[in-house]
Amino acid sequence: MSAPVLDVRGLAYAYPDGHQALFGVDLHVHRGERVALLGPNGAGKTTLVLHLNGILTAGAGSVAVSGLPVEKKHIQEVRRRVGIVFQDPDDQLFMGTVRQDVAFGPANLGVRGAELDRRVMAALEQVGMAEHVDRPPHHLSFGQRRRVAVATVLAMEPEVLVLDEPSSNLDPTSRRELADILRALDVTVLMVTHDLPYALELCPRAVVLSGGTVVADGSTYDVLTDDALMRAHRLELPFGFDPRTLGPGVGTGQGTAPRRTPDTGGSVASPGTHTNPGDLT
Amino acid sequence: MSAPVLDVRGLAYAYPDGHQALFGVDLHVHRGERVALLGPNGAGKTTLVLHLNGILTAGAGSVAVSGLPVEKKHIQEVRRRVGIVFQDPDDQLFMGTVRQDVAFGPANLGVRGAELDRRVMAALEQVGMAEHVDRPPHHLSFGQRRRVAVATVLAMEPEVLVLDEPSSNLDPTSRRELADILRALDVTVLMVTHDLPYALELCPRAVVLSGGTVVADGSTYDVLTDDALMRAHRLELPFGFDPRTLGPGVGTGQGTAPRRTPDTGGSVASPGTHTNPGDLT
Amino acid sequence: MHVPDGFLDAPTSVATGVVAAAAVGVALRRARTELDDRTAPMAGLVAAFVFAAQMINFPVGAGTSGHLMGGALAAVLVGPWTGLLCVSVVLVVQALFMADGGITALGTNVVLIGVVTALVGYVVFRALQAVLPHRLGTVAPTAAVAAFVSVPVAAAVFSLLFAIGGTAPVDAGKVLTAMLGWHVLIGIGEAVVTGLVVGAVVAVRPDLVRGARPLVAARELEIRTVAA
Amino acid sequence: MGAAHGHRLHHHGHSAVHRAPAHLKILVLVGFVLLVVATPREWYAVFAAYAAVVVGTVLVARVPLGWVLRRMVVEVPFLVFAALVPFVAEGPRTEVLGLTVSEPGLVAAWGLAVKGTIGVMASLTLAATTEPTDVLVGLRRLRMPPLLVEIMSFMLRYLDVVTADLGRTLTAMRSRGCEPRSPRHWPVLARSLGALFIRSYERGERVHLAMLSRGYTGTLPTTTGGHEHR
Ligand SMILES: Nc1ncnc2c1ncn2[C@@H]1O[C@H](COP(=O)(O)OP(=O)(O)OP(=O)(O)O)[C@@H](O)[C@H]1O
Ligand SMILES: Nc1ncnc2c1ncn2[C@@H]1O[C@H](COP(=O)(O)OP(=O)(O)OP(=O)(O)O)[C@@H](O)[C@H]1O
Ligand SMILES: [Mg+2]
Ligand SMILES: [Mg+2]
Repeated sequence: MSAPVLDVRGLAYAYPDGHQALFGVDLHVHRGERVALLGPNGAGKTTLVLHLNGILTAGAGSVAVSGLPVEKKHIQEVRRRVGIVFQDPDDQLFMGTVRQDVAFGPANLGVRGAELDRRVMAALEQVGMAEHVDRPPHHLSFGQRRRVAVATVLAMEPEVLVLDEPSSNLDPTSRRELADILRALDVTVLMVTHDLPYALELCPRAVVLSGGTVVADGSTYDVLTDDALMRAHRLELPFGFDPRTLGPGVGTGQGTAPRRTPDTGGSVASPGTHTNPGDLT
Repeated sequence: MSAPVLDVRGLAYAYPDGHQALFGVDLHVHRGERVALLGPNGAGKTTLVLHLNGILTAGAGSVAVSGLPVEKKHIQEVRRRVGIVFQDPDDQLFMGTVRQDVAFGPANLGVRGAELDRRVMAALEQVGMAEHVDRPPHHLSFGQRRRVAVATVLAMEPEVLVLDEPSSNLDPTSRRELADILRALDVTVLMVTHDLPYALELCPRAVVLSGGTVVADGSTYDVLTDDALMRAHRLELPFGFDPRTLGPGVGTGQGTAPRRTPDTGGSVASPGTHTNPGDLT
Repeated sequence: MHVPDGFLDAPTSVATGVVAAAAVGVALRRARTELDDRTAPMAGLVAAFVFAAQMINFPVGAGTSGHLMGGALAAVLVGPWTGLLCVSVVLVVQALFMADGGITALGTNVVLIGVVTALVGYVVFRALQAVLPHRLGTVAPTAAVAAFVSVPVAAAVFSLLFAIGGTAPVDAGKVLTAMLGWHVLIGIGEAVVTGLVVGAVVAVRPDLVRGARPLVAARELEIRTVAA
Repeated sequence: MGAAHGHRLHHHGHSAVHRAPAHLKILVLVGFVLLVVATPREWYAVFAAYAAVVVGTVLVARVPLGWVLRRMVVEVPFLVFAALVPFVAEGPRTEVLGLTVSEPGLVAAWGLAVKGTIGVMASLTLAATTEPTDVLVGLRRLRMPPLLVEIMSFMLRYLDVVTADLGRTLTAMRSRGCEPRSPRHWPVLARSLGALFIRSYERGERVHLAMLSRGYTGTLPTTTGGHEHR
C-alpha cells in the first residue's frame, strides 16, 4: 500500500498561552478517501487541521503529507498540495474583491492570464457565487462568505481538501451542492463537521476526536450507531434522523450505491481508544 | 389580541455601499411565540435581525418592539428587551475574559455584586462553559465562542431572544441542550437557522425570507412539506430526514407532545405572502 | 521626526505648546460638526492606523530614521479638525507610553505632525478638488498629492523651529537641507500609503471618506411585493 | 479583541507602583520630566540622582531592568543623532580618542542623550506598570477633553482589531502559498492594506454595535471579581 496522503503520528500541541489542545493524535488518510472528523466543541479538531499545512507546528510527534514531512523545507510544496477551508470565513478572505481573493492562491502557484480567469470563474460557479465576483468579500452575508472561502481553495486545485465545518451557515441547497462538488472531485477529503447526517452522506469513514485524542476510527455507519461511544463524546443524532432506518448500506459516501473503502472500514487507529459496543475496537 | 412583541412593517434597507438587502418586509411576532426565520444565503435574514434592536436603521418602513418604535428615543429600552445573538461570535465577544464579557450586558443594565455574579455563572452553566470563566474568549474554539456568545445574551434576561444561526458550529449535544434551554425559558424567540429539522423541533411557526421579502409564513410543518415553496427558495430537507414520516403532530416545538399555538398555526401573516402550496410564481 | 525631551529650549517648547493647545481647542469645537456617534469609532480607527503607520520607520541617512505621518490621510478621511485630534491622540499615547517624542515636547510634536500635516494636507486636497472634475475617481490621487506635499512642509517647519530654539549648536542651513532631502523621500511613501487606503475606502465605502461625501448621491429604495 | 488585554509594553504585576492610581502616576511623570529638562546639563551629579530615581522605581515595581532596557530601542535613532552632533556642530574643537570634535557639540550631545534617555525610561516605567484602560481613566480624571479620551479608547481597541486582522490575513496568505516576508509579495501586501483598513473598521463597527446592543452607553461598567487575577 502507498504512503498515506496524510500521516499524523503522536501529534501533541499546546497553544502559546499554555493550554494543551492535542495529546498524541494518530491519523492516516489514504489517497481518495473521504474522512469525517467528528467530536465535541473544544476537542482539538481545528488545532489538528491547522497542523496539516504547517500553520501550527507540532509540539511533539510528526505530520507528513504524501511522505513529505511538514517542515520549513517542504512547506511551500505541502501548501500547494493541501488546501484548507478555515472554520471562520473571515480568516480566509482578505482582498478587496471576491475575484482578487479567489485568484490569490492560484496566482501564487504561478497561474496567470486566461487560465487564472478560468479557474476563478469555475470555482465561483461551483459555489454559485459567480455573480458576486466584483463585490468586496466583507460585504457579503455569512453564508456567501463561506461559499467564497470554499471557492478560494477549490481554485487552487489541491490534492487534499481539508474543510473545517464547511456546511455551517450554508443554506440547505448549498450544503447539498457542496456535497455534490466534493463527491465529484478526485481528491482526498478530510472534513470536520458537527452535522452527522451530512458526514454519513458524504464520508465512508469517520474519526472521532475528543479531549485531544482519537477515540474512535471506523466506518461512519458503525460510529453513528454506537450509542455508548456517541453519548460519551457529546455526539447524538439529530431530531428525526436514524441511520438504522436507512440501513447499513448508506454512509458509503456514494449516495445510494453502497461501496466500502477496503482499507478503512472498521479499522481502529491506535491502542487506548474507545473499545466495546458496536465492534469499534 | 395584544400588540405584537415584534412588529415590522414595510421594512426596506440598503447598505451604505448601495446594495439593497430588504425590499419591504412585514413580520409580526406575538408574546411567547417561537418563530424560525428560514431562507437562502443572502436573503436578508441577518439584515432584518439587525433592525430589531436598532443596530441598523430602517431605510423605509418601521420596526416596533412591544409597541415602542425603534428610534433614538426608545433605543435603550428596546435593547434591554431584545437580546440578539449575532451570527459571528467574534463580533459579540470583546472583553478580556469570558466572565467580563458575560457580565458586560447585565452590568450595563445596572446589575451589580452578588446578583451579577449569579447571573454570569448561571448563564455560563446553561451553555456548559462555566469552567472557562477566566479564559480570554478569543482563545476558545469556535463552538466554545458561540456558546459564550449565547451566554452573554442569556445573562441579560431579555424578553425577546433573537438568535442568528445559534446552532451552527455547536456539537450535536450542545445543539440539543440549546433547544432545551430555549424551550424552558419564558421568552419570545426568533431564530434564524438553516437547520430545518432543528427549526421543526423547536419552532411551531416558520417565516421564509427570500430576496429581501417574506415569501411564506405559516406552521413549520406546512412550510417544510411544501415542496414547490422549498425548491423555489433553496430549502431542501437534509439526507435521511422526512417530517412526513414523523407525522404532522411534530413541529409544535414541544418535543413529542403535540400542541399548536392557536394564533400562529398555519396562519398567514400578510397579504401577498405565500398561501397555498405551489402558487409561488 | 518626533522631537524628544530637551531638544528645543524652554521658550520654544512653551510657545509651540501654546499654539498646539489653541489649535486643539479650536479643533475640539469644530470637530463637533464633523462627528456623530458613528464617526467617533472612525476617528479611533484612523488614529490606530496613523499610530501603526508611524511605527514603520524608514532608515534615512546618517543612521537616523523617519516615518510616515498620516496627518493628511486623517484629514481626508475624517476632516481636518477631527484629523488633528486623531494625530494629537496618537502623539499623547506615544509620549506617555512608547517614549516616542518627549512629554515636554508634546506641543512641538502636535504642531509639527498634527497641525501642519493635517491642515496643509487638507488645504492642498481641497484646492485640487476645486480645480479637478468632481468624480469619485479623483479622490484617491488628490489625497496622495496632498500627503506628498504635507511632509516636506512639516520638515521645513521643524528646521525653522530648530533654528529658533535648538539646543545643539548645528548650522540651521545644514539641518534644513538634510531634513528636506529625507522627507521628500518619506513623502513618496506617505503618498503611496495614503492613496492606497483612500482609494480602497472610496471604492467600497465612499460614505466613510469625508472628503468624498459631497460626491455620494442619496439612493432611492425599491419596494417589492411578493409573488411577482 | 477589547482594549483591556494589556499590550507589549505592559508588564503584569501587583506592586505598589502598579496599584497607584493612574492619574497620580501621569502627574508625577510629567512633573519629573519637566524637572529633568529644566536642569542645566552641566549638573552631572543631579542627573545621576534622576537616573537613580527611575531605576529605583523600576526595581520597586518589580519589573526586570533588562525588560525595560530592551524596550528602549525606540531611542536609538535619536541617540545616533546625538552622537553625530559633536562632529557637525560649530565652535572650538577638541580631541577625544584621537578624533577632532566640537566642544559645545560634545556638551550638547551629552545633554540631549541624558535628558532623552531619562525621559524615555520614565515613560516606559509608566507603560510597564499601567493598563491602557487605567490610563484612560486617569486622563479622564485629569480633565482631558472627553472627545479626546473617546477617540483614544477607540484607538486602543482598534489597535487590537487591526493587529488581529493583520494576523489572520498573514495566516490566510501563508496557507495559500504566499510568504509575506519575501519582497516579491509586497505589492500584494500593499493592495490588501486598503482592504485591511475597511475590514478592521467594519469589524470594529460591528463590535461597537454589539456593545451598544448590550446596553453600552460609553463607559465600561466596573464588573466584580475575576478580572483582577488573570
Ligand atoms: N488560540 C488559542 N489559544 C489557546 N487555547 C486555544 C486556542 N484556540 C483553541 N484553544 C483551546 O484548544 C482546545 C481545542 O480547540 P479547537 O479549536 O481545536 O477545538 P475544536 O475541536 O475545533 O472545537 P469546535 O468544534 O468548537 O470548533 C480548546 O479547549 C480551546 O479552548
Ligand atoms: N455590510 C454589507 N454591505 C453591503 N452588502 C451587504 C452587507 N452585508 C450583507 N450584504 C448583502 O445584503 C444581502 C443580505 O445579506 P444578509 O447578511 O442579511 O443575508 P442572510 O440572509 O443573513 O444570509 P446568510 O444565510 O448567508 O447569513 C446579501 O446580498 C449580502 O450580500
Ligand atoms: Mg474548530
Ligand atoms: Mg446571515
